[in-house]
Amino acid sequence: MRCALAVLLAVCTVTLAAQRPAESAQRPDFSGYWELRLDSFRVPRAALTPQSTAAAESQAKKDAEALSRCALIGMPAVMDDRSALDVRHAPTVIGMVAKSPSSARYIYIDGRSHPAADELEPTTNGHSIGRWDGDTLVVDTVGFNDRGVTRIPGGGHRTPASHLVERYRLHEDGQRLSVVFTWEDPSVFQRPHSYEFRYYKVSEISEPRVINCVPNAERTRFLSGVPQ
Amino acid sequence: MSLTCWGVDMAVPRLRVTMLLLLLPTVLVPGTVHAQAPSAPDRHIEGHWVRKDVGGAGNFGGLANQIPPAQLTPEAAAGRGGGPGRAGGPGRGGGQQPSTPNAAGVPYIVVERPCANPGRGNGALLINPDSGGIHIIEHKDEVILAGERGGVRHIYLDARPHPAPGSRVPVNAGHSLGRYEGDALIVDTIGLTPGGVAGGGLRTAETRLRERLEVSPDGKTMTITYTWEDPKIYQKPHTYSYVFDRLPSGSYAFEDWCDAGDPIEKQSIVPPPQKP
Amino acid sequence: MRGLKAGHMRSYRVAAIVLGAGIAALFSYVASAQTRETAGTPASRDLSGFWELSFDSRRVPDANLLSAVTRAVRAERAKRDAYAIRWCNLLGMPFVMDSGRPLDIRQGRTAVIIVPENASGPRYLYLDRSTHIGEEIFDPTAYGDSIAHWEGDTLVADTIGFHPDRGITTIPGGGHRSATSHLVERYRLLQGGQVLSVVFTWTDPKVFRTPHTYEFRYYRLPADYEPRTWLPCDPFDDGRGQFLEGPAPRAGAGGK
Amino acid sequence: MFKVTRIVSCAIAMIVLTAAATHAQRPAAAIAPPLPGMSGMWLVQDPGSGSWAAWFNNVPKPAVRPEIARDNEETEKREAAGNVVNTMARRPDCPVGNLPMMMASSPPLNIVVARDEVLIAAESGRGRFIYTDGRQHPDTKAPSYVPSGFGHSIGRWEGDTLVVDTIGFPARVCDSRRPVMLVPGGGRAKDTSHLVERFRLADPETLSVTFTWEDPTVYVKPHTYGYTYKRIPEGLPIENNEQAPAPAANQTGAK
Repeated sequence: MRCALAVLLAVCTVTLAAQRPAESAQRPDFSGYWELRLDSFRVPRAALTPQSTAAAESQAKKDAEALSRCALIGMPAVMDDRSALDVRHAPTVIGMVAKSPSSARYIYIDGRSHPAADELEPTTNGHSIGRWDGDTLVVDTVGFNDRGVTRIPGGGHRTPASHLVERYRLHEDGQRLSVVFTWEDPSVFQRPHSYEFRYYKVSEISEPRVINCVPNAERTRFLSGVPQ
Repeated sequence: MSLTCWGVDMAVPRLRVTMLLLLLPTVLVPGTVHAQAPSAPDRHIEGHWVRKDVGGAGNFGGLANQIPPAQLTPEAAAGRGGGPGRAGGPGRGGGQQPSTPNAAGVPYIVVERPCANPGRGNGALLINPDSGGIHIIEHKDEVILAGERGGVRHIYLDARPHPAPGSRVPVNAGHSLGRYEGDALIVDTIGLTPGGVAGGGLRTAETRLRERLEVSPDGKTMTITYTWEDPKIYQKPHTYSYVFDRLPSGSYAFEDWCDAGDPIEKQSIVPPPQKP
Repeated sequence: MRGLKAGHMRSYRVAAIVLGAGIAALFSYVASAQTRETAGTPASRDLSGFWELSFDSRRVPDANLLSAVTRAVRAERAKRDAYAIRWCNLLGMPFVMDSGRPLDIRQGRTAVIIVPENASGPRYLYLDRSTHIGEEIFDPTAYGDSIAHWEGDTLVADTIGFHPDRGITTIPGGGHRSATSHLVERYRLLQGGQVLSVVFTWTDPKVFRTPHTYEFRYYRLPADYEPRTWLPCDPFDDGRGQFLEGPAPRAGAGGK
Repeated sequence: MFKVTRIVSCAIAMIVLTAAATHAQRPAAAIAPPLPGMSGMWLVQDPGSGSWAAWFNNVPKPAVRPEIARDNEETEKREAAGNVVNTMARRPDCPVGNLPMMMASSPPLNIVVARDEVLIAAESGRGRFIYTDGRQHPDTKAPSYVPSGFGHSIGRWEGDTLVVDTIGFPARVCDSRRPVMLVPGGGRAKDTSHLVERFRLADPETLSVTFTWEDPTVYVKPHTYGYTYKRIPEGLPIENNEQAPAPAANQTGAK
């Protein structure tokens, strides 16, 4: 399946027209190392559906298992990494890299739409496109799968049906980045669940930049067992 | 409420004394773990220390006057507005001083931003400690100085270099490297935030501070000798010493609780009703 | 106020020191002749280093709480914790052990110091006494009074004397620190000293039905890591205050 | 093992297929501005090597030191004899990533050219960080430096060309077949190696990268080769997040 998609993409290189960068007026540049601190969180409790409440325990166990196996953690855990998030802002795309095992996240701001559902292979980060609302970047994400760490701050979890809207805005002369997350998922939330993180800009990022996570029995015992 | 707040702080030394008295029996009762032959005095700088009023000045002004005045360069003296002053470390921002006495029950607001540390971190008090206790832990790779009234200094002994000049934002504790000369710890510090120095001195991020921490032969006192070097500021190195008393083994660090959200932290005396 | 406070404290302190010094002279022989550094300490019994919690560092089961810890009690505790964060209070235990930034842990002859990278003060585990300061003497604190001893390659730290309200009191897995809390921590190096395991066990007759145990595993950072000494926490930063105290985030708010 | 085989076969298929696309495109005269132009998803082009091994060696042969040449011959013999499976266990201290391999492989590269840093990663993975903020390399000989297979890269713009300087590769990697990272053509990338890359848009859809390796312990003279990459408009990175199987009970991983 993946190979087929890759081959398809390769063939597409000769057929598709060149993509032009979107017009970029004077927009904020979100590039930088962004760090969460203990006063970075405004997370109300989510209004969960009964089925989501009932599934909380099994979902937590599934998340722990994903951790023990070094699975890519995915959204929204990548945005909740305690090591600084590396955000790089180009005219057509914003790249984000977390230290914890995860895919790089790309937010396309070149005017494209989400691919059709049958063309989109779900991922832990989903497919993200952004548009500007004044100086706020509004990012729309669909195409999630249910792998990795699915827990959502405030309650609930990511599913393939989840829809996330994020609003990115700079504060304090560009020294803080506000991201308001709003999740919608009729199987999980009774109503849209919003929370806000405020990241602090830092000048350095600690090395090594990525964690080399290796699954082993001791790790599994620790993450799934009861403390001795 | 104000009294309650004061009570917490002021009760602390009394409790420490009580604690010492309670500890006393443990060394007098035969057969306790401490009943052994006297050993050599403790020359380690690790331990709990409190600054001593060596000359018996009796107040802060007197203590400050014991510091020899810094010999500033003309440029530095002009920049600070004249001759040697008595600048201390960065303060916490005082409130406005009223021109007329407050009415009964109206507290004097003496600190607008209590407990706040919006600048470049703690540690300034540990460059020139005040009367708050300091606590030192020695490890082969790092010595840590922690202050009862806030702040921690990390003194690296692992042969790392100072950061390149200008590569780091200056911080109140600076960047410190240490090494031992016999029992004395020699500390070299740069990268301090600009500010004042005891004895009317000044400092910038380029100013170098050398400290020598040495415990007396009897193990009871520690002298820290400070030497400030900066050709742009000082005609000659500015040197002075502080002396500290060692607190007994078994002492502990007090918690300096300060709640910025409590309005009482801003105020001082509440004038009582006056007799007509 | 600071100056006044310090001045009054000093006079008391000097008196305490004079008396203390006299008493100290009586048992100065207590001081043992040990080497200055910890160079002779076996590596398996030197916890010193820069330690960081990672995304996979926490194993925290749900606590078995007493029925007295109602939803309302938990909500009240959460409110207090938010206040402590809002006003940059000293964090206290157990939050300081998971404050989001690396810890500098240094083991000396007389104590282990645990230094967080924020405005909160350090924590001490005293190695030079085997009993707690009596409750008639010790004023409860956000960190409590911690004494520690070695059992093989495990450092066992015992803490009581907690302040019931100061700082962040919520305990991972549920429950909260109170005046009757008792914490035992077991520190042990794993994987050749690259991982520090700390197993926390809380007991409290007013909070937990059964002892509540959880484990954190800290990863060692490079030896030349430099902790930040400047992380500010400014309770009078208006933007920060509005963020933390403002209306709940909602869709389309844009973080304003 | 299965996963590796699948990825390799997939890679070969892609390279062969994209070969047809290559000669239809020639560099255009117009040069896109460097910042917006280089960001995007890029697929390395192969003129038709037919296999991964042939592709990896399809660059000018480097002049290598005799011991490297001998080691290449022995490695070829071992692989011909069937030693194609890496039997080394993964450990936390194994260096992650492989720069020369990633830049030569068919999983498309995602490039984000931002003001102070350039990200380059294959598919949805996390890869290289190229610092363009003026910083220097760290002391890669310091004990605290943790080498990754991507080394440490700093970059600068020379007109429309991004010049990237990389050092700090690991001396060894956790691969029983090739314990030192290979460089296309038969070279090595290791702790003594120095790489200079020049990234340039030949036209808005074509990225040209020239690689020059220097290492007195490997090469007699600098080893230079180049690759061409084609843009994949609106390409989507594939995520490889197969849940790892539960580890065997006797595999502790603890030292």
